[in-house]
Amino acid sequence: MTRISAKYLAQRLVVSYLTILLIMTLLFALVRSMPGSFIDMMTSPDMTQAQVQRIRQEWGLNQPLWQQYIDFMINYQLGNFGWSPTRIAPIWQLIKQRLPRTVILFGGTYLAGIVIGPLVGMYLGWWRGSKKDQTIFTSGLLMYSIPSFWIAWLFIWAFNYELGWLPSGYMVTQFPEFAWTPISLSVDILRHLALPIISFSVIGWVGTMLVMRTTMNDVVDSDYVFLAEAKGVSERGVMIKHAARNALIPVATGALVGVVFILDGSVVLENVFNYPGMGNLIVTAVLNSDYPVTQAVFFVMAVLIVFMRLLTDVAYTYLDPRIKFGEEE
Amino acid sequence: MATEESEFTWFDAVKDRWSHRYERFQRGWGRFTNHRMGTVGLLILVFFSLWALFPEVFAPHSPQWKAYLGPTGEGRMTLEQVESLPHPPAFGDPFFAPLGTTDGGTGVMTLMVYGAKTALYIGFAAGALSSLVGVPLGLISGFYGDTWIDETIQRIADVVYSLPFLPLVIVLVAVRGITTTNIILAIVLRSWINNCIIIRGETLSLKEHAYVDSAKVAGASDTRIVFRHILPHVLPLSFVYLAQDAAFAILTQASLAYLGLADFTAYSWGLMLQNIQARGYIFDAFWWLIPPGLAITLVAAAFYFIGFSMEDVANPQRTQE
Amino acid sequence: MSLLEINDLSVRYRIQDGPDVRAVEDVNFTVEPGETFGLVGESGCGKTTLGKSLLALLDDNGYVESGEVWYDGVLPRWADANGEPKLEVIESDNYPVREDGMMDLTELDVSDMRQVRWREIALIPQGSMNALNPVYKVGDQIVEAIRIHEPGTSEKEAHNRARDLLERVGIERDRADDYAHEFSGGMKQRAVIALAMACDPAMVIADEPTTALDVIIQDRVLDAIKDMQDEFDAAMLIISHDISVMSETCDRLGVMYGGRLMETGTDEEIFLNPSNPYTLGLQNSFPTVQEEQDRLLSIPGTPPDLSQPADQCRFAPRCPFASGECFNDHPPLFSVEEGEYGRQWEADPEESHTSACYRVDEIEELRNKATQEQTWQQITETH
Amino acid sequence: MATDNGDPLIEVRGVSKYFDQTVGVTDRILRRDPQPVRAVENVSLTIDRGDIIGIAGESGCGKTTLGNMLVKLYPPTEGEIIFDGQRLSEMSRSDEREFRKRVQMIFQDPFESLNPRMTVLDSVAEPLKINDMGETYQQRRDRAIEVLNDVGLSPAEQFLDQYPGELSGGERQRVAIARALVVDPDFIVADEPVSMLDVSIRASVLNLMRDLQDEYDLTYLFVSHDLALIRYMTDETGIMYLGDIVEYGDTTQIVENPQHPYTEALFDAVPVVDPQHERRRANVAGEIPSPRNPPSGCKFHPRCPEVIPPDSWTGDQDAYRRFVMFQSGLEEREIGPGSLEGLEVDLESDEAVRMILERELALDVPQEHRLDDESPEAGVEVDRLSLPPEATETLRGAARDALQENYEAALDRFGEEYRSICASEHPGFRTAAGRQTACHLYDGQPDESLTTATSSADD
Repeated sequence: MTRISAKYLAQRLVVSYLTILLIMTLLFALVRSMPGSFIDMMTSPDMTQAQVQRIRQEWGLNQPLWQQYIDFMINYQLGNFGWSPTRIAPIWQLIKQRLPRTVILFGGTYLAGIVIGPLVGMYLGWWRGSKKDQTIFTSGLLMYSIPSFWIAWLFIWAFNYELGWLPSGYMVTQFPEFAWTPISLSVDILRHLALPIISFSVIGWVGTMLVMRTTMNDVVDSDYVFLAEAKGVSERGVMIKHAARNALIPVATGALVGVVFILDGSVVLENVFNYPGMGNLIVTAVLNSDYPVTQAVFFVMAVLIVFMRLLTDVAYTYLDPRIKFGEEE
Repeated sequence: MATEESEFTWFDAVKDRWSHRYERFQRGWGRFTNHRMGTVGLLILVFFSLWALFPEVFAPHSPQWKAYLGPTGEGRMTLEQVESLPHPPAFGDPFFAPLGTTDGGTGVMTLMVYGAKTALYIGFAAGALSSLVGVPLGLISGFYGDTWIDETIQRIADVVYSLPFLPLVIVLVAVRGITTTNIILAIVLRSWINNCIIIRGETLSLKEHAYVDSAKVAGASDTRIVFRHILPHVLPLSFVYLAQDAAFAILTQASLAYLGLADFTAYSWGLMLQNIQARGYIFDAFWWLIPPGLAITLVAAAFYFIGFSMEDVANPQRTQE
Repeated sequence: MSLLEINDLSVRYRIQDGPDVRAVEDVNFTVEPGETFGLVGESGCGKTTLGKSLLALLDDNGYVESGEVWYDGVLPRWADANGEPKLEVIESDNYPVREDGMMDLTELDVSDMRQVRWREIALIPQGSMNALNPVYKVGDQIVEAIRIHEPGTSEKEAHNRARDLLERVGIERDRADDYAHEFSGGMKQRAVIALAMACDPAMVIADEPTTALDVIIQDRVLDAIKDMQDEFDAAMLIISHDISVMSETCDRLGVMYGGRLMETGTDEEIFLNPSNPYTLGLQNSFPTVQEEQDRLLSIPGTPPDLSQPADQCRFAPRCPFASGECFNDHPPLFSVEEGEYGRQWEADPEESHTSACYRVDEIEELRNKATQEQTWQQITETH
Repeated sequence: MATDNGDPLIEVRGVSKYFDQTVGVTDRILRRDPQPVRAVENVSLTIDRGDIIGIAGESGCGKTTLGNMLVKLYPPTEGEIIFDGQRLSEMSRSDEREFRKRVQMIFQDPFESLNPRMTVLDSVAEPLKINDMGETYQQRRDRAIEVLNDVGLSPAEQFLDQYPGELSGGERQRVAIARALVVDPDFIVADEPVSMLDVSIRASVLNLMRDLQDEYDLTYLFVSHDLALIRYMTDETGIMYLGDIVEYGDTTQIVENPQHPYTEALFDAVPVVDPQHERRRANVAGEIPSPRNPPSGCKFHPRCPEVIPPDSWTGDQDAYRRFVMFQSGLEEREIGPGSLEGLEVDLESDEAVRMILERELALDVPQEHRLDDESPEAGVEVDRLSLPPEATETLRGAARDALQENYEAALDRFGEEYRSICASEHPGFRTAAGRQTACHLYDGQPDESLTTATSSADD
């Protein structure tokens, strides 16, 4: 596999960092553009003028705007996001606690998406235009159109309410009868994760399937697939080793769009299942107008996505040798 | 004599100019309809559009109708009448409610019919708006490639693709007020860049064609080249993405409604689901839970169906042979 | 005994709304071991379809409608120790094998055909510019071919053989570790030729091997093909529209038009005394660097629509010499030597110079008429 | 022949064109210095009215770029193009409109040169609409019918409403020619007009172009890689290699006795229909180098069979040719341990040096131009070549360095004393056998009028 040249990695890092700075500026402008709401939300009418002044001072709202901007940019990059008025806790603490949970849930659905999707997409692309291709593709689109929270309710109704196999919420059993051992804890968490991951995977897999199916359609007509067949390679060998391997390249870059789509899904699902993750945090924060928390969670999610994008770029070099990074021929 | 004869040529000229465009449309329509999926999608859309345009005709009652209290909805219900709500589908004995009622006594069928307008409105508006913004920008940045316009669009795309979409929409809607237009604007903020990038790619490849060079050699201005030679090829493709953005917008509106950010002033299926959840009847009133979810799925699927079968009609290579 | 014998082969394509397209119709020719046979024809004459049908590589809507393709060689499982077909295989008729040990390729199912592909007959495809898989090293793709058909060879040994093959076509040994996008057009073509020789096949089908190349690189690739042929003593079926390339590389040729064979014969016979109106027309319209030509003569009209071919000689609508009989049905291949057109080609296909034309006996006269411009001009009036 | 009324229709003076010099933002951040592709370099020629001028060369030699510049698709990076006494770069809007009517182009791919969504009538009438010639739709329609009949698509009415998808390749190319003729131009650039067509239809389109020349009083620039077509169609031809014109003159003379080694090789390589004719193959080694950094001096010198050895070279020319090829192989980093990949040999040993020299000094040329026992895989014995002793030492040392992959050391050994004039100095145009060629083999004084780019054009 080609190794990536340091030069290209440096370029990608620079661009990613630039993107994060731009997002922070956008965030800063967005929050500040709200007329007065930033303060009204945090000060109740019965507060004394001194208390209001203290809060303004603490959030540095009296300083000139550019000064606030510089402080904001520096603080955020150091990770101190300030203090949450509604949760009465340092925001960094909240995020440190909830980020891993969201990553587990999000990771599970993402994996399901990039395994099932391309697999089905490969077969549909290979059977091109046949009856099987039409029916599975149409039903795939139908599943893609189901609202995630609605299907989640139906699953809860079936598996929890009627059959009672799987828990319908939270991350661990609230009042366990059994002692907590590492195995029983992980088993319990897995059981709690099962329903959210299944209910979202029903929708998530279609995204990558669509990309894979279109690229497979083009690759199947290529000359190197024809030569592979002429070489006497078995049909499975041609489909997987020659066709799918090439069709995977755009799927890898397409997966990035999938990342954002699945992150949104987890925001909804965390609410349906009362799963104590970042999604849950941001929704409650917005509804209670707790802007510092919203701002912080939004920033951390953006960094997560930019990081995933970097991973995709690196994966790209291993998938497609034509990308000669850095060195000009 | 001359005028009569010249009139004939004028009519003949117009017929001659438009006849082949009509016949070409027929051929395109033929290709579109032989995709069963496309036709099914179209039928669903037509069905729900009728609901959206003439709700009074299709809804069994007016929205004010209440169970037991008749069309105006005044008066009070007896205790056990209130107990019986949300009432399962009834065909005449206490009242006529094909899909049963909500816990407040309103007919579910009526709410469904009046909810269609919001879904379609959001779908078409978001799709059209993101195309209106995305296509011209894509054309320009594609045609005048590798100049500063192109670089900026590339950077904007980097940023927009790295924004967590739903949190962004939630913040925007919460900040600027929960109205349908705000929801559409928030959705379009994200989806226009999709159109722009795709149209840009298509324009970059189309402008290499020899017939564009030939127009340049004949002295055609840039605008003429873009609108006469490139746009006709790119337009069908933008319809494909218009349909997909519409579906995405409807699903996003439903998620927002679920999260409590639905526009309470308008009837919408998302709002119905939000109500059922708020009042805790999810597992008790299936006739109230299933229809709205199903309707959202069908409309979104209809847009996707049309979008993907349009793709076959739209892209020139495939229809060449 | 010839290496390949094709009898009345017909291939058709199913199309949605309309009758099947008759791409190839009743084609007969043979290829001797170590011989280079050329299929010449313009686009749409069925030559590529015929090449693909030999290895059952037709597109999904293509099928062999009738005819046989006899190949001198048998599947390993039907042959005894030293490669001769087992006795009971020849006797019983549920094996597509003839007494002289030739096997009918059209009867083989896909898994059997897979053992013939590349081991017996290799193919240099039409688009060989991008026939190398972009994500695998060129060397690995040659190794893949070797190890499919010779599971015994070790990875290392196969790699070495791949490097030898590349070197023999003039490509540096270490280029085996490069990817296809790092090769120039000419080098990609030569790499595919090396790949074709990987399993030492008895025959190689080369479809338009040099069309997309510049003239100097084309010259080098033709030289490389000649070298490889002498070294591996492989028969070759070259398919091309460029009669100048074909006249230099082929021993015997078949001229195709509208899915049918119009003329077959040796290189001298076809180019020095062409005996079919279509071949005459083709040579008239072919510009040459050798000498000054004041006026190239083109064949008026357009190639036939192969979905409902009229019951007449395929070339009749464009032929200046077409008369009564030509409009009844397509003429069979008549032997040119015998002079009178009675004797139809059967027995010994190798030497005989054949042409599908009812007026083959007046060919002398037709030949000089064909050189004047007005012969081709007044066709538009007469039909 | 040319209706010569004094000054030529088109004059091209020292024109060059470099591509992708633009530096993107990210490039500037990473300070990637752009290596422009030098598509056309210092080309000069004149085209008289009524002539058909040919430009021949392999793909990537810049012939299409030159054609595009003559129709002002894009401006040259350096040099000047003068159309009928007027400089293309200094045209007012009205001059430009006038110019557009007098110059047209025919493209290579009949399937791409017509807009698939426009009918034949719309495509042919498009130049009229653009230059608003012909007021009403009816007049434009009649003009289109007239031109379509001229190009042999008669009855024209039947074709008007058809889409390109419904026409054959030949018919489409005729529509493209009609579109070029509709504004009654004076000059047409035909870029490979028939190379995508079937042989039997090709001749009719070529004949059509010749007949139209008299009827419409046209001047053609005929660009092609097919030398047989060049011979059939053109009066004078320029042979291009990697952006330079290496030979220019009367077509028949160039074909019958080419002066420049590249032209000679080009015509040797063309296959011939006559079976009895034993054709001599092209004696050129290697492949076309990348136009980003072409070889120094004469760009053909690394591949040229007749590269001129310096006086200090005591061996024969064939040995010198291999010497130069070995040196350029080192520059391209193609020679190294890789050449012995998979052969069990210790890279430090003399055995390895001998093997690498045998392989890399062998000529990758057709059989007939190699020494009798020389073959691509075995190579050639070093002592069979008449190399001067010091040169053999340099080669051995360089091969040893190359095996250790320190290419700088290897290249330093090739000091100045064995540097050929071909490598050090770019040959300007000079007259040889009655026409211009750019090759040091001929010592005629360089032709003043054509080479200097900035000759004072008395406009």
